Amino acid sequence: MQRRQFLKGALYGTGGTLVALSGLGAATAALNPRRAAAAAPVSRKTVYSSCEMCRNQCPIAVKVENGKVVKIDGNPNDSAFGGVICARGNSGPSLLYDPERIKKPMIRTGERGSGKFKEVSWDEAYTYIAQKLKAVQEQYGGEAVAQTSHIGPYDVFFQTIGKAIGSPNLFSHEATCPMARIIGLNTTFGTAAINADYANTKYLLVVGRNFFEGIHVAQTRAVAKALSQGTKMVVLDPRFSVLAAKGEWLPVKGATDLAFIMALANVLIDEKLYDEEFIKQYTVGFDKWAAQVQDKTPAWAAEETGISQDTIIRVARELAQAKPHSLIEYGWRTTFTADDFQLRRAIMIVNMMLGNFEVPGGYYQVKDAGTLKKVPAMAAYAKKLGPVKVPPFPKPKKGRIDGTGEKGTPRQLTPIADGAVGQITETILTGKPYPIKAWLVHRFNPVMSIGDTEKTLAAIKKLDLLVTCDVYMSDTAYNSDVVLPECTYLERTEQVFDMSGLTPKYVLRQQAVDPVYADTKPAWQIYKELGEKMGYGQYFPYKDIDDYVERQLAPTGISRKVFAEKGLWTPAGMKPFYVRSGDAKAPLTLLATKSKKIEIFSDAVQEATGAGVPVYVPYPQPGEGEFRLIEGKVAVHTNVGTHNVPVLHELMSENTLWINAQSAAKLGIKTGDTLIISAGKYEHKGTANVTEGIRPDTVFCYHGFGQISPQLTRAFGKGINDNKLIPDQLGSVGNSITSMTFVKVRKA
Amino acid sequence: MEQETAEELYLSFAGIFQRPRPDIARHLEELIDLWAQEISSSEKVFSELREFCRAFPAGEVRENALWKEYIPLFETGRVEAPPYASVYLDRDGLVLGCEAEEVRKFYLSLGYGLRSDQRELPDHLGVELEFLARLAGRGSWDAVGSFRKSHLRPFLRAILPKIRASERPVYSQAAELLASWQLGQC
Amino acid sequence: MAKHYAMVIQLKKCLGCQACTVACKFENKVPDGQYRTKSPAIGPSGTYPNVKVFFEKQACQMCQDAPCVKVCPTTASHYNKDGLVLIDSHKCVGCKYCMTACPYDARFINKNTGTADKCTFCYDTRLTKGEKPACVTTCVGGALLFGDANDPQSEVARYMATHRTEVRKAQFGTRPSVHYDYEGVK
Amino acid sequence: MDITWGAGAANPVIWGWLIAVYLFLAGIAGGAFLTASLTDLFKKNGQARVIRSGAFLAPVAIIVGLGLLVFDLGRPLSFWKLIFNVNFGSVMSIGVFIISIFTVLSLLYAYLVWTSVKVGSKVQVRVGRAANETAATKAAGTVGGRGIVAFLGALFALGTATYTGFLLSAVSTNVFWSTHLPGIAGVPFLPFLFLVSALSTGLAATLLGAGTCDDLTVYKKIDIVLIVIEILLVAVLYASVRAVFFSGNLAALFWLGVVMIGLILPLLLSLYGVSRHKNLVLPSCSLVVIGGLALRCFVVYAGQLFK
Repeated sequence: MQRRQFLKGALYGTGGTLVALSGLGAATAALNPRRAAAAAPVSRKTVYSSCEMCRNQCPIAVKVENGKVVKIDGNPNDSAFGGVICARGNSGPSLLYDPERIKKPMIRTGERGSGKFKEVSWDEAYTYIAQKLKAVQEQYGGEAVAQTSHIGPYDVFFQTIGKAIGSPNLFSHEATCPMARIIGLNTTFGTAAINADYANTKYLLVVGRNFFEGIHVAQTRAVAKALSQGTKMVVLDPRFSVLAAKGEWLPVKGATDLAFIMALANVLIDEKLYDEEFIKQYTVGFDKWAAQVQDKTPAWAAEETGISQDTIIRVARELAQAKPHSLIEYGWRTTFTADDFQLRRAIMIVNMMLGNFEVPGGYYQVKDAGTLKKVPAMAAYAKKLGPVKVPPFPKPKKGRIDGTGEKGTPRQLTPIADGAVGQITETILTGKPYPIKAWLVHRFNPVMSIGDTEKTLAAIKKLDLLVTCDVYMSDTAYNSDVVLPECTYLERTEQVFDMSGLTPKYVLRQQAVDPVYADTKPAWQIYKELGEKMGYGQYFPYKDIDDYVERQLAPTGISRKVFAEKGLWTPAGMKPFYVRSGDAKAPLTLLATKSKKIEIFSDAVQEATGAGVPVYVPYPQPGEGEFRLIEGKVAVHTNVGTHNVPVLHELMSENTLWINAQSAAKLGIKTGDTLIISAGKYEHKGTANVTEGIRPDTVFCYHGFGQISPQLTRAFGKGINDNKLIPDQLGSVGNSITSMTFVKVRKA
Repeated sequence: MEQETAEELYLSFAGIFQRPRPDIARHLEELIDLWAQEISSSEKVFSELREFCRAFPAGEVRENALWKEYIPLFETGRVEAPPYASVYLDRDGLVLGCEAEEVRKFYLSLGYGLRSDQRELPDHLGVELEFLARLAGRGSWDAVGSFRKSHLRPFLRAILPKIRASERPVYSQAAELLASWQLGQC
Repeated sequence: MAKHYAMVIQLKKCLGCQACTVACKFENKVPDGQYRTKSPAIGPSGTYPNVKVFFEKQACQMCQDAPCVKVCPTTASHYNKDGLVLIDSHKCVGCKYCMTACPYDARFINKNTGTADKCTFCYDTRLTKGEKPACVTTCVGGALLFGDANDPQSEVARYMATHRTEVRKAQFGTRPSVHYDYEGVK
Repeated sequence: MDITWGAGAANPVIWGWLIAVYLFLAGIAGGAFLTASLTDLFKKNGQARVIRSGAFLAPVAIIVGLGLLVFDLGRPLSFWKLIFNVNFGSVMSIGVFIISIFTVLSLLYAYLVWTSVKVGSKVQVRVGRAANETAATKAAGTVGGRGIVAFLGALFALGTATYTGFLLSAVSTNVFWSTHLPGIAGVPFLPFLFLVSALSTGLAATLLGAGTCDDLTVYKKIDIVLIVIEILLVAVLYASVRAVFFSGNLAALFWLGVVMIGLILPLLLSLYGVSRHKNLVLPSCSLVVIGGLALRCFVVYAGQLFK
C-alpha cells in the first residue's frame, strides 16, 4: 500500500507527464481512437519566419500541418528571394525532428571530454554556472571570462552576461570568417555596410569567393541573374569551383591575389582607363596608390600569380570597358594571408577606379533607416527601430586579451565587436596577457573552427568552466562542463532583424511550432534567466521576446501584423536607391569616413600598420613535394554546423582531398586511394580525389568534416578535419589564416 | 491481474523509463520487490537489479549511475534506443511522426492531455506507460487492450530488444521484465 | 486543348546546389536514402586548366511514349488526364519491370510503401492547386521553367520556340516532356 | 572533382539474382514438362522414369521460381493484384496468365502421373525394372485425359519457356535484352535463346532426376542437337551486340560459366557419352544445368550493368 502511494504520488503528482482534461474523456472515450485520428480535420497554416541553417537569416515560409512543420519554402513576399531557399533551408524539418538533438540541460559527471553527463533542470544549470562564474570572477576578475558566438540575434542577450560581469573578452566568429573584408571596408568607407549590386553588373571579377557553393540565396540569385543576362564572370581561385565552372577560371597561385589586383590598377592607370573624375571628386590618396602600383606591371604579376600577362591586361580592359557597371567582388571568406585586409582594400580601391560606387551594377552603401535619415528626400522611408535601453555596463578593468583596439598596432583596426577569436586558446594555454578561466560558447564550435583542433582541446582542459549552448552535441559541447539546449529557429521568435539593401528591410523570425523537446529554450530566455540568477536582472528589462519586439517597433509605427502576414517589412513605394544613378556627380553625403571621402590612403591604416595604401608582400609558396592546403564551402553544408542533420548528411557525408591529376600521377595516387596528409605537426587520413580542376601545387578539401564528437553519430569521424591540419595562426589584424598551410601527401 | 497491481506495474515501468529522478531512484528496491512478486523471470534479472542497488546506494551516487546509462541509451547523440515510438513506427527515423499524433489523439479521446509545464512528446515510452497506468487505475480495460494492441506492443517489440541488447544495468533488466509481462516472453 | 505539362532545364544556370533535391524530399515525403530527383555533376572533363563541369537535374522525364507504362503488368503506371505519367500505388505490386524499362533511372521502390515511386511534377500537392513543382519554385539558379507546352504563351513554350533544347536518350523514342538546354555547358 | 554532394548513383541492378534464378527455374520447368509430356505423347512405351522425373520436376521448379519472384516484389503480399489488373500490352501481364495456367496444368499432370505410378506399384512387385516400367506405362494409358493434359501443358510449357525471353526482350530501352535476330527486325532474339536453353536444361535436369536407366541415347542425342543450336545462338549473340556486355566481371561468367561449363564441356562429354557410356548422364547434364543458370544470370546482369 505504501509503495502504491509512493508511485501514485511520484507519477500522478508533479512528476507526471499527463493531465486529466475535464469534460472530454467521458464523451469521446467510446470512439475508436484510430478512426477518430483519421477523421480529424487537418489544420494548416503558413508561418513566415527566417532561416537559421546558416547565418544569413533568409526569409522563409514554414508550412505547418497539425502543429508539425512539413515543408519550408522561401518567403515569396520577398522579391530578392522570390520564394527560393537553398538545400540547407529546405532541410529544416530534418533538424527540427532529429532524435539526436540535445533535449535537456546537462552537467558533466565524468572527466572532461569523457562524454559523461547528467541531465539537470534549468535552475540547477543556471545555479551551477552562476556559482562557477562567481568563483572565477572573485579569483581572477571578470576579464577571465571569455565569450564566443557565431553572429546572430542571440548575441545581444548572450553578450549581456559577459558585459555585466565586466569582461572585455567578447568575440564573434568573424576572425575565422570574412573579418578582413570588414576591416577593408571600414578603413576605406568608414563602414562595412557596403553591398554590391550583383544583379545589374555587366562584368564580375571574383577573388576567391564562391557564391555557388557558399550560398547566400539573395546574392547567389543576383549573380545567377546577371550571368543569365550575359554578364561575363572571371574567377580567381586555385581550385575549379562551381562558380569557376560558370565563368572563366584563372587558377591563381595561392596568396598572390594582391599582385593580380595591383597589376589591374597598373594597367588602368597606364592606359588611362580609370574614372578620373570619380577619383578626383570622391577619394583621397590616389597618388600614393598610383606610386605603389607603378612597378606592379602585368609582366611582374604574371610571374607572381601564374596568370599570363595578356590575361591580366585583357581583364583590366574588360573591366574598364564595362565600367561603372563592372565590379571586383570584395571577397567573403576566411583569409588567405596575414595581411588579407590589404587585399580587400586594394580590391575596393580598384573598384573605385572603375567609378562603380552608388550606381546600378556597382557597390552601394546599405540604405538602412539610419543612413536614409540623412537624405532629406528619402527620410520618410526611414523607420528606425527603437532601442531597448539597458543601464550602463561596468567598465572592464583590463584591455582585451587580443589587443583589439590598441592604438598604433594593427589590432587597432580589428572591430571591437569581433576581436581575434583565435587568441583565446593561446591565452588559456599561456596565461598571457592574463588568464582566461571560464569560456561561454553559444552556437559556435571552436574545436572545429579555431585552427588546430588539438590545441583547442588542450586549452579546454585548462579551464575552470566551459559552457556551450547548441542544438547538437557539437565537438565543443561534448568537451564542456555544462551543455545548454537551445531550441531550433523554427521553435522561437527573435527580435526584428535589419536586412536592408537598396531599400530598408526588416525581417522577423517567428516561432512556427512549439519546441519539440519541451526543455529546450530560445537564447533570449536562457540568458535572461541566467542573468537574473546571477543578479543581473536589470540588464534584461523586457518581459519576453514579444515585449522586446514591441519596444523595437514602437517608434516605427510598423505593426507586428505586417510580419505575421508577410514575414517582412519594406517601405511601400520605395524604389532601389542609388545616390549616383541619376547624377554622376551627386555628393556622397552618406559616407561615414572622417574626411567624407573614400580613403584610398587611410590615416588609420597608416597609423596601425605603416602602410596607408596596400603594399605587396610576397608570401612563401609550397616547396618541392609540398602542396598548399586550401578549404572551402559546400552548397549543402554550413561551416561545421549541419553535418549531422540527417538529410544533409545523406547528401554529403564525407569530403575528399582534391589533388591535381599530374601531381597525383607523380605520387602514384589514384582516386579513392587512402592518403596520409601531413602538415608536419599533425597528420590526417583522407580519400584522394584526382582531378583536373585544381592547381598542381594545391590540394583542397571541403571544410567542416571529420567531426570529433562521438555524439554526432552521423558526422563523427567522417572525412578530413582540415581544422586539425591548419595551425591557429593569426594575421596582423587578428584574422585566422587558412590558406598558408603546406602539406605533404602520400599513400597510406 | 487485479486492477491495483496492473496500475502499479505500469507506473513502476513508467517511472523507470522516464528520465532518472531522485524519488524513483530512492525507491528502486521497492520497485524490484514489486516486479519480483508479480513477474516471473529468471533469477539473474533480479539478482542483477539488486546488485545494482547494493553497488550504488540510494542518493546522488545512484542517480548519477542511472544518468550514466540513461543518456547514451535514450537521450543524446548516438542513442542506443530512442524512447519515442515514432522513431520506430514511422520509418523515417524522426520524432513527432504520425504515431506520436495518433497516440496524442488516443490520450485526448480518453480525456488526457500532456502537461504543459513538463511537456514530453506523447509517444515517449514513459508517457505511454503512465497513460496505461491511469487507464488501469480507472478500470478502462477495453481502452487498455486497444492501446496495447495498436500502440504499445508494436513499440515495445521494436524498442525492448534494443534496450536489452544494450546490456545496461537496470534498464536492460527492466526491459526484460517489461517484455515478459507485456509481450509474454522472457 | 488538353494540357501538356513540360519542364525546361537550362543547364548553364544549374548550380548543383541540391535545393531541388531536398525540397522534393519534403514535399513528397520521400524516404531517406531515396530521391525522386537528383542533380549529379557531369564531369569534370578536359585537362587543367581548361576544365568543364555541369550539373544535370535528373528525374522522371514524363515521356509521352513511356516504356514504364507499356510494360507495367497491372496498369499501375498510367497516363492521367493531363498526360502525366503517374503511378497508382494501390495497383502497384513492386515487380520493378518499369524500373528495368525506364532508360532514365527515374524510378525506385519506395522503401516505406514497397511500390514504385518517382517524380509526379508534384501533381497532387501543387499542380492541382495551380502551383509549380517544388523543385521549380526553390531553384536557386533559376534553371527550371515549367508550364503547359500547349499554351504558346507559357514560359516553356516561348522558351522552346526560341532556344535549341534536347531530350535525353532520344534514340528510344520516348518523347519526354522534360527538355534540356545544354547551351554553354558542353 | 568531388562534387560528391547530392544523391549517389542508383544501383543499376534492378532485377538481381532472384529474378535470374526465377527465369532459370521457369526454363527448367518448361523444358522438363516438355520432355515428360512429349515422351508421354509420342513415345510408345516411353521411359516412365523420364516421364515421372519431368512431370514432378516441372511443378516444383515453377512453384519455387514463382516463390522467388513473389519474394522479389516490393509488396509480396499483393501479388494477386497481377491477376486482377490486366495490361494486354505488357508481356508480364500476359506471362502471368501463361505461367499460372502452366502451373495448374503441371500440377495436374504431376498428379496424374503420380496416381498412375501408384496404380503401377500395386500391379508390380519387384520383378525388375522392365516390368515396373511397362506396368507404369500401361497404368498411364488407363488414366483418361492425361494425354490432353500433357498436350495442353506442353503448349503452355512452350509458352512459359519462351515467355521468360520475351519478358526481357520486350524492354525496348535495354539494348542488350531487346537485341533482334540478325537481319530480322521485329523478331526478338532472347526468346529463341531462352527456349533452346530451357529445353536443354529442362531435359538435362529431367535426365538427372531419372537417374541411370535404360537407353537414354535418344535424349542424349536431342541434347547434343540442342547444345549445338545454343552454341550457334550464343555465337550470334556475341557477334551482334557490343563487346562491352562481355567485359568486366561478367567476362568470367560468360566465358567460363556459359560457354565452357554450359556448352563446350557438356558437348564433348555428351559426344563421348553417346558413343561410350550410354547411361552416364550425371556429368554432362549437371554442367548443362549449371550453364543454364549462368546464362540467365549473365543475360540479366549484362543487360543492366552496361546500358
